[in-house]
Amino acid sequence: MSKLTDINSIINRINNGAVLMIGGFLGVGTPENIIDALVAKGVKNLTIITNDTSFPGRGISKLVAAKQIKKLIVSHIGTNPETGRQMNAGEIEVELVPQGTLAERIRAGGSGLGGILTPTGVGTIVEEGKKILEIDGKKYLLELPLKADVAFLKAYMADEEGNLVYHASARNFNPIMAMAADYVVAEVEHFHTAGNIPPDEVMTTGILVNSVIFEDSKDAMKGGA
Amino acid sequence: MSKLTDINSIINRINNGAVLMIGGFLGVGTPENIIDALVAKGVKNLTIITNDTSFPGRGISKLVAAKQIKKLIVSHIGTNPETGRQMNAGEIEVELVPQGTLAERIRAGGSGLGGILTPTGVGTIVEEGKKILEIDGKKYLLELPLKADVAFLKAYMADEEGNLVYHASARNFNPIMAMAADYVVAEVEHFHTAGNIPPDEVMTTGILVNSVIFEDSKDAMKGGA
Amino acid sequence: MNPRELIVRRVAKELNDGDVVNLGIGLPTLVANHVPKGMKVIFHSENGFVGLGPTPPQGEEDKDLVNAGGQYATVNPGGAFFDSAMSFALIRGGHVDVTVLGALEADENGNLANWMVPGKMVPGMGGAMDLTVGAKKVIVAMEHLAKGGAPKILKQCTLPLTAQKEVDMIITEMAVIRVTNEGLVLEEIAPEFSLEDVQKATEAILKISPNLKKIEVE
Amino acid sequence: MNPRELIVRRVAKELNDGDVVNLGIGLPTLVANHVPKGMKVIFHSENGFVGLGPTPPQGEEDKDLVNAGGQYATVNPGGAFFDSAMSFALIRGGHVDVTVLGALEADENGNLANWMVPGKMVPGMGGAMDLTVGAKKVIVAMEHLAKGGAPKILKQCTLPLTAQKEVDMIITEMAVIRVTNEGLVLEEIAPEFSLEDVQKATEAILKISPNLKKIEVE
Repeated sequence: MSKLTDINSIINRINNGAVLMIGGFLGVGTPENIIDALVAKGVKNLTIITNDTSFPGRGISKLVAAKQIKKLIVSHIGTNPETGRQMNAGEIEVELVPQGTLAERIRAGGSGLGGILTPTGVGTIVEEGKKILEIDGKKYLLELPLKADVAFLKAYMADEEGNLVYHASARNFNPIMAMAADYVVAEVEHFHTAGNIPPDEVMTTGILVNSVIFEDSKDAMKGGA
Repeated sequence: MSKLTDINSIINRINNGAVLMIGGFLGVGTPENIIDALVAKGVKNLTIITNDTSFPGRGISKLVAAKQIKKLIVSHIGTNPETGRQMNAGEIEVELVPQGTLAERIRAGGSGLGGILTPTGVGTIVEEGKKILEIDGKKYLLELPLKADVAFLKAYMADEEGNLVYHASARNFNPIMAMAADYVVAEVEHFHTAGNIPPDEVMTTGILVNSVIFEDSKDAMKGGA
Repeated sequence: MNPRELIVRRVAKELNDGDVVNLGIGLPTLVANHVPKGMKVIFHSENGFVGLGPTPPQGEEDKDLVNAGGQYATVNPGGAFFDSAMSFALIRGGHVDVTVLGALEADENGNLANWMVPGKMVPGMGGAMDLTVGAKKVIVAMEHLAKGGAPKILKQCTLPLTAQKEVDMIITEMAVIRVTNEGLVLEEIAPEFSLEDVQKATEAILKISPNLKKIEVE
Repeated sequence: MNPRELIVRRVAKELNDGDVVNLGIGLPTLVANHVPKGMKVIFHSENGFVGLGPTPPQGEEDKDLVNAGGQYATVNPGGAFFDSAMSFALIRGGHVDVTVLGALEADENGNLANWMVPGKMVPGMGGAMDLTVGAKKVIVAMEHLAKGGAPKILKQCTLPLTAQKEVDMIITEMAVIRVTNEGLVLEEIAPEFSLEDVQKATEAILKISPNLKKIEVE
């Protein structure tokens, strides 16, 4: 039974108020076709966990522009001025998280950890409201796990089992988000029958992936920088 | 400048009392030639962080048999009766760590984390002496990072830069130990010039690896089950 | 049918299509031979892969490919290898649907002991503590009585625990028992035993399910 | 030589053969063009690889391969891609030898502020906090004065910090300053400035190194 799925049946699952993780770094490794479908559906009050809000017209910024986001959990919004404008206007809540802490919190969510201790953010406003533990004379912040209802990934290639292979720097947050959501969807450029990806080369095991959306690479290229 | 190194120059670095991480699961993915050289040198009072003590005559069990180990940090010793005998006789100290906790402690050591919170071991003797934190009504143990002076890895293939590729279930603890030691040595079956491993296929980046020991696969096969 | 065969076949009936399953060393390993026809189950091997397949034919072993017991193994098409941190992230993170483990003792609170007998045998917990805490469903598969005839299903475990309140089911050659907040519920009983036989072989008090059935296996 | 060029060339002299180096966006990125001849430096890109190479020729871009600023990039032979958790494990775990970052402010305690101006500009910290805490050597590379002429090297940062007591060196077009437990030590000075010029442009009191030199670059 192949995990190849129609994009509409996936988007139908997403309701107002959903908590979504979306892969990508400045739009590279972001599932653009899925973003477009979310914009078309017009779901509102989303909480989005992602690294950044990309550049205007690309990736997460399309959801910002369409005012579909209630809360962002991100490390950086500087490349998309509209995000800053909405934040300053009180239209959108932004939780800024150091990028390495964001990655570890997502990984912890997917790994059943109750949290991790990181030195990042000690002595800065990032420590506000957080438990500080001292281990061997050094201070660490207790950072808590993140989970999502649905993770939307971008991969280079998938097989029927949902095994994924990423290409170049488009890997970024995708593999860890695959672990941290109740339902995981990957948009891919290439699709193979089961067993065509050698088990040593799989980057995300198909047991983590519920559905695969296949878009030909011309469409995916539209999202290029 | 290639990282290919002579095994003797590596073993010369190892002194009595060293803290070593050694890859492998029941001997699979363990650098047998390096173990043999450690036995030949006869360094004593080693602390060894590894998953298990393998089967008699193989992998870590050779260091146990030669009484070179002061302390073991492992998840399992049941497959090598001599380890249990030495433990019961007070000749060797054994810290038993749940396998997933062992993996996370090593990863934390290599990742600059001060510790991780795991539900594993709550309500068991594993929790003795550890801080227990309650997050959202669930109890977690605070487990602390592990680091080593030297990590000895087994990989399938390396290049001059020290990039590593593992094969099948011989991967196990090797990639995380590569992050957690001051000096990292990989014993490999195949060796390539730089750039012959595509950057998407590298499993451990060469920036983590100091030296590569090349043994032909016939020798490596001697360690087979 | 011999007792171990019955246990293994009954455990297999607990598997559902698409499940990711981790089988402990020994008796639980044999469950893999009885996956119901037409059903696809993916076996997770704690040493670092999913898609664990059957034992390879002699001469076709890969020295780098073993199961969690260190025996030569194969990987099925669609499988994937990963490192130990990922293997246990999958386990602890709830990505394994079912784990089947043997036990020295289990009790009416869902506790389980299977990794040491103080002063006698201390093999270590290996992956058992993570599996018991992390898997969505924990099945203890064991013979009902210890060698020597002592009960192993107790009011309270006497040996050091593997995990606290994590066991969902206990399957033996005598009975299928569900662990509930109100204690142990006897759901199924083997044809050759009476209710009295089972209770006598069990230290914990068994509640009898209103739907009590005979154990049936294929 | 224009001021930015001087800064970039002087920073490059801090690199050692075999170093793993992360360059921040903007001015620091240009350091890559001045790695001393015969020296091999491996550039780490926070978005998930080591072996960051030069900008690709037009028409040869790979849509999946960009640097931390989102610009098309290349990977050198011997490089490796990984996910964001590994990328920051490398950073936080001390596997990056040198990080070069720009700053809005730096101070005599080794503090650094470069990620927000409350009420005005809040781009976010991105990877800067992890890099500053994790890299073995932290170099702030920036113009000595803010636009408008206000000092940026202060007794105490006024903006929200990126990290506390982590800066090792500050390199500007006027000076090379080392951060020590006894405060800021002026190690090198640009030929066209006097000691007085530099101190006047710096709020923190500078100690003068007994080995004070002129900044020299290739």
